[in-house]
Amino acid sequence: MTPRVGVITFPGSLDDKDAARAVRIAGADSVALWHADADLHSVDAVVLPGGFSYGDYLRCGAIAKFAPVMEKLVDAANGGLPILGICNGFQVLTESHLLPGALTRNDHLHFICRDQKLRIENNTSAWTSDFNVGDEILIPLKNGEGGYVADEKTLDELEGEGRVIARYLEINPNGSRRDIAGITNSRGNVVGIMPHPEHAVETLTGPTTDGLGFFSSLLKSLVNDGKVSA
Amino acid sequence: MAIVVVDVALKPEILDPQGRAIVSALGRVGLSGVADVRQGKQFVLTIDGEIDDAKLAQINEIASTLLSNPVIEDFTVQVRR
Amino acid sequence: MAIVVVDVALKPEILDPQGRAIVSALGRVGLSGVADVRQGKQFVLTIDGEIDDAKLAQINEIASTLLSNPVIEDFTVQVRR
Amino acid sequence: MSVDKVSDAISSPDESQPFAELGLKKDEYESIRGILGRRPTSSELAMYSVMWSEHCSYKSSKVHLRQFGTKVPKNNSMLVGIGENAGVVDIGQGWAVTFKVESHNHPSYVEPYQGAATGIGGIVRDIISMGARPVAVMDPLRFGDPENPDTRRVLTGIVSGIGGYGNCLGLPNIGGEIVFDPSYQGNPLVNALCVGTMKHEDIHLAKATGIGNAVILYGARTGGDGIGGVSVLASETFDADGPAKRPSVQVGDPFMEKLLIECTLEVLHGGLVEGIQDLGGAGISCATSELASNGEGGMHVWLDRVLLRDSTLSPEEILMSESQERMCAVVEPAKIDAFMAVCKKWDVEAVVIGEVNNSGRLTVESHGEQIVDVPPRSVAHDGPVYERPYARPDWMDVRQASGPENLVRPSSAAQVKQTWLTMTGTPNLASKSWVTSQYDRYVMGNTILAQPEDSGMIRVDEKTGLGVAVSTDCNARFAALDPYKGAQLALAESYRNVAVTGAKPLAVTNCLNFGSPEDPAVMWQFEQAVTGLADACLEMGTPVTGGNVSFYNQTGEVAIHPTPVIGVLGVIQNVERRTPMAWGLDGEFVYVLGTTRDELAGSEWAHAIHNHLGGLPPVLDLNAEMTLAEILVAGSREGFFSAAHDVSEGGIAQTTAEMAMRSGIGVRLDVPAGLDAFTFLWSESATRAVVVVPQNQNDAFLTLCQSKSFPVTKIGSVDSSIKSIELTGVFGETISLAIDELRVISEETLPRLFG
Ligand SMILES: Nc1ncnc2c1ncn2[C@@H]1O[C@H](COP(=O)(O)OP(=O)(O)O)[C@@H](O)[C@H]1O
Ligand SMILES: [Mg+2]
Repeated sequence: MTPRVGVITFPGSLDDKDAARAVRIAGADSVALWHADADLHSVDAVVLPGGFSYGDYLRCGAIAKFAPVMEKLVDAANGGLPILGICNGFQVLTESHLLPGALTRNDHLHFICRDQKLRIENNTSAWTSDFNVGDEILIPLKNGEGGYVADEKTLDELEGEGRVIARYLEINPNGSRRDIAGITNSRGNVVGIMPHPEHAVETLTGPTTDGLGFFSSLLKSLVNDGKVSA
Repeated sequence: MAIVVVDVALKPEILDPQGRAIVSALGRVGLSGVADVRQGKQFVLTIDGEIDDAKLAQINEIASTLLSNPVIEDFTVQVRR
Repeated sequence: MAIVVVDVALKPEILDPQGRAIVSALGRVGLSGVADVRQGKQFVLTIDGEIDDAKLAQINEIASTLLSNPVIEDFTVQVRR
Repeated sequence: MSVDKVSDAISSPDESQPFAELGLKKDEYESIRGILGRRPTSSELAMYSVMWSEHCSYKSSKVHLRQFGTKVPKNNSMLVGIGENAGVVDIGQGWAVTFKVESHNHPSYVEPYQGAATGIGGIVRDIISMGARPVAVMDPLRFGDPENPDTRRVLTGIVSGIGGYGNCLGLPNIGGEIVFDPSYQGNPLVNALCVGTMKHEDIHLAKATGIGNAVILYGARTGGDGIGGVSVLASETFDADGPAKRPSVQVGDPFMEKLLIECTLEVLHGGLVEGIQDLGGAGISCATSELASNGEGGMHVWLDRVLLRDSTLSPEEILMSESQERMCAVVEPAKIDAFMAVCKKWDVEAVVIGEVNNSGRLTVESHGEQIVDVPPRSVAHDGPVYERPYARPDWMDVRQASGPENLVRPSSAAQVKQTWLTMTGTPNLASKSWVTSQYDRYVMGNTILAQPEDSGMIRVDEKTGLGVAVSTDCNARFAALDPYKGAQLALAESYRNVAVTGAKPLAVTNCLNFGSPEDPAVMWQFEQAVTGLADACLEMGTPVTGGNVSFYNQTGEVAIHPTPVIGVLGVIQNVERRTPMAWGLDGEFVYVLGTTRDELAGSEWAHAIHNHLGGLPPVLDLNAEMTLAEILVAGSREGFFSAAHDVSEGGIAQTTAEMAMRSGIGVRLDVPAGLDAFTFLWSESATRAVVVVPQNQNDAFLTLCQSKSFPVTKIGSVDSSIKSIELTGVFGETISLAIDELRVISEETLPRLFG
């Protein structure tokens, strides 16, 4: 059976169609999930897409965490469901305390859209298993509040447990502590990443197809976990 | 050393989309009875030395030109001791 | 009707790039002696009815979950009369 | 508060009214009295004053704009023409595209962030109101002297406003322009373009049809912002007036606009809407009068039902308010519930404010009192029309006579190299990535090309690869030297930029930014530019589908350079065939298509090196331009090109430098016989492009050029073993420019000025 990957749309989500497209290109079915519908419709994984949920007024991701679907999502995350938060989705995950730390205003104060080089640091999470540690990939980054911060203890913990999944290379585009571009929870099912893998899945529209690795990783982990058959 | 606090608020007649978003969010999380929310900015300035009238005038000038946009915002300056 | 003001500030150990940018801009426009600027947010809530302890507790709850992010921010709540 | 009722207007016919303060002339006021057969109520006066303002009524430009309707080329792709919110063009396979450019110049000077942000918001609503999904935005911008401190305030505010609004809305920014010239110092230009796509059957018009149908106002609440903004802000100049006299600005809410897009498309696709109109300038006055006069001819409005942000607003203010992010829909009574349900789903407030009838009147009541009773057409369409005097100013003779012939040109290889390095870093030629990296170009996942490519390109249909390319251009210095030719050169450049990417140019939009129409010299520039554009569009077969006029762009008595910004839209059958600007492989041949003449008047070299503006702009042969485009489009389709790039500001030097910087691969070039190095490098002759041809396509490419008798000159070949531009034949010597050095110079200018 083809895996079914849910993509949540909040009011103000922008990259939901793109995330769904990436899911399809990777070979899964995409299932649209609606913020106000407290039901995950038995999907095998969930993507929280980029954008400006609720306008990102107040703080990025702060209002989205109160959406009805989020309560279900938090339970599912604790139950091991693979969840990928991209950009605004990452912000929602930290606001919901599914991932530690917070994302703050870029140190240079500007929104920045650029093709960003990353180094993959972890290939054991549900969303990075198809990479090798040390792989260098190039995918778009676009955010105004992408500076990853956490206290030193948390940062040390993330490093110590190998939970930094990707780091910025060449340029730290937003002042993230320790060049962190993405992290995972200790179980490895919940991943947050600031750059946009879903914008690097076709040569025509992205700088590379390096982003596909995140989605193919998911498919691989679902097979490995016996969630779906190969 | 002195601390000066400059509060900047949107003029009452100007739309505050952030405040509006918060009002609806409050409704969703179950705090009723909030009629309105306005979101402003607060600048906390740490100033070397004492604050005299000349310095205060200068800070007022800065508040009205750099820290706020008089076309859409009002501000207040307070010295915190 | 009551007015409740919630001030939200970045924790002291968190870098405030906006505040830093303001310090350098102040230098450019000739206000010297500003050692530091921190930019925070101010929420002005208009509440129906009177503020009692229960309501205040509720507002504190909101301030710590919705209006601020305890990972990076501190807040204060004041009732303005 | 007592309102001025229709009955009051009848009973107190002689009451004096503040028409002049509202921007109406005495004779305009008299003609309102004539239309109504009595004095207007204060609400009626408010409506007429905003709707008869220059911005809304086009009273000074109408007589000239008519040419766009009379000189219409044979082109059966136009589905909806001028007069609607935006024109609609058929691009085949059942798809249609709508696009339009609009100005938000004056508000952006007063409050750069919000002015620019609401400029994007306004044009996007025009596109949604046609039934299309907005798919991209572009932002042609003009600023004053880059070294002037106020330019920093204006530019940084405008750029963050465009980014802040557009990024939050989820529309990729695929291009635009950033031009610096002192003539824009006190009057920057913020033009915003939006492109939308739809299936033919989804086209909607602003018409209130169906007697008994409901008029629904939805979106943001109505507040006190921008009252009088349209007539005052957009029609007056800023001179001595201090901040106190500045009218209140509008604040944009991009999140609400995003909800409005989704909500509107859902009600349109659900078949719930008979007619639709965005609220822009003149707010409810404009929407109700236009809907009524385009439909059954009558409408009744209950003004007290309008949801307010500020309960103290008077009826006049409600009618005039320019609160953003609002739309108006005409809905059959049986469908109101379904319409409201969609609004609720998207958290969008909506309320029935009126009803369509066939009374021939637009009537408005507030709390049971009749406050407006007017023929809607008289408000929306039959405003005053001025035949403003215009005359070619005498100073044009002096300007055109003082050409660039005597300017000192580089006369040694070393000077040529130095000039090249200097030119690469001028604010007009330098890399704009400091600005464009603040805009999201990836969102929606259909961006095929974006800045710094010649045009933005969007994939319309993922299955077939059908796409559109859009470019906006205007060299205002050319227009200052000759407004007729300048407008045509702007069209030609935009047309070429579309063709260079492989798309076939199809239709035109424009934003005509000029000084005061009350100045006969400005009015002459305007008349010339419109005539030039209309003539050229007729000849090139690309109809004008819509646009916008912005007058009073001046500081004191000094007008900006006439700036007719021209947007061209083209179609490409398969975006996989697009031609990028970066060359790829070793040994590919580099050609210049077109003829290089000694044409430096109005050039960036004359401007940047000598601060000179005089002479006559480059000659333009529209037929040659069309032939060039045919070659570029055919070459893209046949696979003749690995890269192509238009030659314009900064000449071939700039074109080849940009191609090299984009690809990072070196090139060996040779100054062709019959040209001196300077002219070859910096002339701005029109109708040229640099193309890069793989060796195995060389013969076929040359045969194509020959069959069209189009001049083509080989200037060199790509050399992947070097990381530089090597140019031989420069006063007998070879010069070498390292790509990395060029890139540093190009990239550092804007951050140095504004970072
Ligand atoms: N320079 C122009 N060229 C062609 N059409 C124009 C021009 N200026 C305005 N128009 C057309 O006139 C009509 C009215 O314009 P406008 O009032 O700006 O529309 P809207 O209110 O929808 O923004 C539109 O159809 C517009 O495209
Ligand atoms: Mg319109």
